[in-house]
Amino acid sequence: MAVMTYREALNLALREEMHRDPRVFVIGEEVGLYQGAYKVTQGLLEEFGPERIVDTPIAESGFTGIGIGAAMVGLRPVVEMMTFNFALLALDQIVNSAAKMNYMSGGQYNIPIVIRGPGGPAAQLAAQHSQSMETYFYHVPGLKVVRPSTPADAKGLLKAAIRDDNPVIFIESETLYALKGEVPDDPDFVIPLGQGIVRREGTDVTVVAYMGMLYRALEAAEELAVEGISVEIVDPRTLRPMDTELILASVRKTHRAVVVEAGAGFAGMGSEIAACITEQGFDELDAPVERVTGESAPMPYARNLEKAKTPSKEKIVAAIRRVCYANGNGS
Amino acid sequence: MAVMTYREALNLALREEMHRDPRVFVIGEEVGLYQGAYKVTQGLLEEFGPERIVDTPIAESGFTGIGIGAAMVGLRPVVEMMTFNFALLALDQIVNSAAKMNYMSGGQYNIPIVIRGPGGPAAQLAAQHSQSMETYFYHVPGLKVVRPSTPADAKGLLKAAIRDDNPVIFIESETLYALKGEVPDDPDFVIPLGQGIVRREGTDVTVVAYMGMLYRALEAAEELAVEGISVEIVDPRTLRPMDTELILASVRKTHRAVVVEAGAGFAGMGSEIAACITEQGFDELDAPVERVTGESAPMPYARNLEKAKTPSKEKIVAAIRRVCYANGNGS
Amino acid sequence: MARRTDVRKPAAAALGVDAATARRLLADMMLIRRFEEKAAESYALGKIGGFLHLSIGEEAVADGATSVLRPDDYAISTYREHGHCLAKGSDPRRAMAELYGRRDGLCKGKGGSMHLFDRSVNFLGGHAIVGAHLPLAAGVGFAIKYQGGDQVVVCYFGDGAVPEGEFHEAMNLSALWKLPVIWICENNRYAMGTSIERALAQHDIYKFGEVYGIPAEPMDGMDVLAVRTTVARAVERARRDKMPSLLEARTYRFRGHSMRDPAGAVYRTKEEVEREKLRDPIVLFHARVLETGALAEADVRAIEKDVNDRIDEAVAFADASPEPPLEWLLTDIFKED
Amino acid sequence: MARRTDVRKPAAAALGVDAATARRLLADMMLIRRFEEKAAESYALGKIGGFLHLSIGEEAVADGATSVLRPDDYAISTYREHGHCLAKGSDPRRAMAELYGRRDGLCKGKGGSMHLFDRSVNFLGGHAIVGAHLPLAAGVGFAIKYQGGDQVVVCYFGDGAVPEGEFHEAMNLSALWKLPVIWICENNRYAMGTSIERALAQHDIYKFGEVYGIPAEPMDGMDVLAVRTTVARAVERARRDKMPSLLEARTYRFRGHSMRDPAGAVYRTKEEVEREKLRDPIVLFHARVLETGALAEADVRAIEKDVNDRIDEAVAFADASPEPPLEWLLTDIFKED
Ligand SMILES: Cc1ncc(C[n+]2csc(CCOP(=O)(O)OP(=O)(O)O)c2C)c(N)n1
Ligand SMILES: Cc1ncc(C[n+]2csc(CCOP(=O)(O)OP(=O)(O)O)c2C)c(N)n1
Ligand SMILES: [Mg+2]
Ligand SMILES: [Mg+2]
Repeated sequence: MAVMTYREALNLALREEMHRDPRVFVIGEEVGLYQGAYKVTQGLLEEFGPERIVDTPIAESGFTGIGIGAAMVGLRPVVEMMTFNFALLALDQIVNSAAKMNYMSGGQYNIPIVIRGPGGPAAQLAAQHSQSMETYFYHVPGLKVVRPSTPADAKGLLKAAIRDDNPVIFIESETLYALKGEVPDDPDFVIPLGQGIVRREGTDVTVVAYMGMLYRALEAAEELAVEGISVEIVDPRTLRPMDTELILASVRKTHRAVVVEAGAGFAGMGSEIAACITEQGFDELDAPVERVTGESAPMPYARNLEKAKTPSKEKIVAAIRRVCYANGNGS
Repeated sequence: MAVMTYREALNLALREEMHRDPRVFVIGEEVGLYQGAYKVTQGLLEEFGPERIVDTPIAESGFTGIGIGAAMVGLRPVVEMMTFNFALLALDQIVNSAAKMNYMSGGQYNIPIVIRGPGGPAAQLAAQHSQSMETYFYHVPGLKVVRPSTPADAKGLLKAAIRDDNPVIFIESETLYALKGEVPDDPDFVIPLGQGIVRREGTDVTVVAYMGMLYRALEAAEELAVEGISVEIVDPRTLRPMDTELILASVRKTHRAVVVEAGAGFAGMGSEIAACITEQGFDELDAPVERVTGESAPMPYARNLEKAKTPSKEKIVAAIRRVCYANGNGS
Repeated sequence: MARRTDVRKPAAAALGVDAATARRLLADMMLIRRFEEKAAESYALGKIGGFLHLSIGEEAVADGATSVLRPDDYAISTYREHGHCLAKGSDPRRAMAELYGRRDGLCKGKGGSMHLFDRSVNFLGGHAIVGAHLPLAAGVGFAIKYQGGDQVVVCYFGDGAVPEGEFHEAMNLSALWKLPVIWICENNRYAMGTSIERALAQHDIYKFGEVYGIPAEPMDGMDVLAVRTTVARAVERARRDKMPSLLEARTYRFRGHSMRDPAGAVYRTKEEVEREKLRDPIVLFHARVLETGALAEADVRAIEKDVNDRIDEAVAFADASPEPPLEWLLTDIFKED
Repeated sequence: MARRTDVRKPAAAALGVDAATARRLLADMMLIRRFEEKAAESYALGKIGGFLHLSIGEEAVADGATSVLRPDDYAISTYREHGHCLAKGSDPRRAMAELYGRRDGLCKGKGGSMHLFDRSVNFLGGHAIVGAHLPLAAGVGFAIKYQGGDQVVVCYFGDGAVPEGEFHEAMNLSALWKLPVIWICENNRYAMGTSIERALAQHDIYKFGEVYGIPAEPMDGMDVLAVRTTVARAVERARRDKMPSLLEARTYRFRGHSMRDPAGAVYRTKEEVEREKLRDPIVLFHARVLETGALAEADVRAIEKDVNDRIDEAVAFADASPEPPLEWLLTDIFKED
């Protein structure tokens, strides 16, 4: 175990996988000479050279397509989106080429590609640069979607994503890059895609949260512990495939659930998880599942408005209290 | 009232609105000389000339951006996507320009634009041409999303969309274009965006469905009527804003609900509606809300696989039976 | 036919290719033509569904280009790809079975006419989003270079793809990074009902290549030998120097855009179509091989018979192949390890 | 300074513009410069957040171009748009308040530095997705023509937008439909850390215009008068003939890409930056107006003082403006009728 930042953990994962497999390369804007817009690829150009750390012009559809084409004939590209906001420009390639190629070709051309970069709310970057982007991907059959919340997960999940034979959307967070944590040294430490984790054990209510919202939920749980409410927190880690089993197991124990999501709520991840818990765990529920989500507005620039856009600890606390004090018709 | 096809109703709506407001124009691939890939714009070039019926090269991002730019300075474009599958190429423009402009500019530049065309499953068009596309839009703050199921709705909602001062995503269906129905003649017949409608009254279970799935749900309801199960069917018509009130009112009466959706289910429209019913109507529910959705696969070409991809009447019937015979913990 | 009796040069010299090559070129064009004629019949019978885009009239491009490729070279194309796929060497039986949506199809019936893929001959698919496969082709070129190979990739696309942004991105990246891609624009002058004059400010498509500094030239897409020699030069440049080329094949589709636009008559005149049909690449090449004495009429008849037999067999094979099992709906979404 | 004493022509003739124009050109460049210097200070103080991109060194482009526009002409730009917005006539107080995220900002504090919009002066915004505002500009040109107007729209974009597909789509559509758009590429030779040589196969950006058949030329982006005359010609063509132009302004950003890349030193040498600073457009024009006698040193000092006062006032205004009320989070999502 070593203590390192989330950023360093990603860097290490890339480094290790590039050493392990010569077919792995990194391509994207500013990944080389500039050392990465967010320094995730720091030092890689020096270590692996410009053939494997490929700086591109601004042409998201073009270089994502290049990644997919290269994957068709045997390479394993890691495409960096400088931020996931720009992935909309490459969405057709991701959805119509990467996600469908194996299927359309009857299993002849699988696409082992990772598309990674930061996404989600970022400090005062406003409407076009501060969006929760996972919603454009997790609905799509043929894609896997990862959102790692800790340095260890960042490493273990990125390595799993690179070793996966299919397209993986791997969305990091600008606000977590400097976060420190213990990270296993084992170069074969991988976290299988599709396995969630219980971040905090509790008995009264299950909270599902990831990325920045996970940390807010943990704070909320601390606050509520004082009042005697015992909160269990589940971090799905992979949004697709979703570890439904883990979430349901927790709900079977607590009988109450709150889902927290940074992005706007309408038809978001929280809707899916809430619907799924209710469908498969209806008889276990003592209260309706509550969703705590970002307000349904573009991201404003002004600091105070920005703060109000994303769920606060207070809102999470309030929702937990509501489901705990509420009695559904089941009890 | 006149009887006409869904296609003719759309054509009439365009024609009437273009006569009513000289700022309205139509732009897209093959809308003019070719009379529309699906003939929705038939005759319009002749009637309004090439200044107002604008054929474009294949450049979705370009001509959608042109629509948005024109809307910034006073025009009211109707952009045709030949099919909505191609809208992914314009998604950045739709999400980052159209949906956010009014907000980013602090209310200075609203974007009165309609982006319309067919979407959803179509006969043997396979993975890239037969997708339920609404999922990419209804999550986005700043967009309205319409899916009209009948000729009358096609007309009334398209007219409302064109008169709306904001971006409206209007997704038709290749499989409904030839459908006939009564359509009001009144040139001011508009159906306000955000109003759903009860398509069939019933007392035992609420089914929410739209477009092709509405008709399958109606068949399912007929079949179940014989067994004495009385099905109420709600067509939301506008997915965003969603007429939550209407759905909840129905559920308060029936205490059971099934949501049907042609697209893949994970984090789809059905998830939102199910989560919303459960959240706001938990104490009314006698069974968990069931989702009947398309299988989570790209659309296959082979006829038999294609048929199995989209919810069948049988699956809808089975789901209704399940929620009707099920007893949740509420009763 | 005055010209045929007039000209009496030694065959090989006049034609520029030997008899075996001439035979193969003619046979391959005929095979594509026959395949598509039969596909049109099957479509009318309801055996094939969805969209069906025929390349009838454009066979010389696929045939001429592929004739100078190695088996380990790659090709990638649009939804109008039957010809490119067959020319690359795919089994017509499995291609037809794919159009029929059957389990023995190239893609197990999941792809259909617009999405033929054949790994065994390095055919990287039919792609149906206009312009989207151009970046993919650049990626294949990138991979060839990365892997230290000397293959090339041929990318076919229509004039309709040129106004799309991805055309520009792919040209720039392939030129900037010197990728061994041979861009072949099949300029049939229409994208559905939109003529090139209504789509592009520059009608000489090859000129778009010049601005990126890559070799660019037009070629007569109705002359299989002209295509062959032009593409051969480009292949040489790509193989040796990793230099991409933009070639503009001037061609014409005799049929409508798809079977749903059967006449293709709203946006072009009958006269134009008839005039273009005089340039039928098969008729022209047929005349040339006889004219030059490279092949005799009996040779051609033998080829024709063989082609007809193979396609009849392909149709019979497709018809006999069962539907894919229902479980296949949910396989191949991911490659499982 | 040898040159200054050597040259003794009558002022107007030598400069090509009258004293009032010279004064305005100089004042506007100084205003932009001062505004951004102050913004940088405020950023360091934490008064401004997010990304802040300065155009210091590039003022001559915004200033020279806008100086030949009418108030009813439009301008649209990127995230590096302070200069374009101020040149178009926005109130520096409200622009600064926007950077501060305050309620009196141009966009009520919702847009920020990257999204300045000002309807009152027909400034159509700061857009932060590289390349995305080019189609918007074409749309504005389309609307002008549709409405029968004779305005023009100036669209500023960086060299970094040229490899994006939307550049090509916008060029083609504007050329094909003859839209009154003046495309001004601010070629400062870097997109973040990527030099133009590493981004484009063609380094003379104006040449991309030629292939679409539109007037295209490079201009010295550090010379406000060169920009002015070149843009004036393009405006004339656009106003009269609806003919678009692609102008390549050769310029340089003296600072880093944004405040988060303060030195901008990883990807370019100190020497290069120092050399480029010798071309400072304000210093050069300042020298020219004195040299030609168009203005006296006292005039310049007066301008400078006025500019400093206005910007101090802008900062004070911004600082005094309250935060937007929380309810505004949910207003302006839609325009309600
Ligand atoms: C991005 C996109 N937009 C529109 C379409 C619909 N469409 C299919 S083929 C076609 C015309 C393409 O013409 P061209 O590239 O010249 O090829 P051709 O059909 O002539 O072989 C169009 C508009 C599509 N498939 N993809
Ligand atoms: C589509 C997209 N990709 C990437 C970015 C990140 N980004 C912001 S500015 C920039 C560089 C743009 O350079 P250029 O166009 O030359 O303008 P300059 O900054 O030099 O004024 C990049 C890569 C973005 N905003 N949008
Ligand atoms: Mg064509
Ligand atoms: Mg630049």
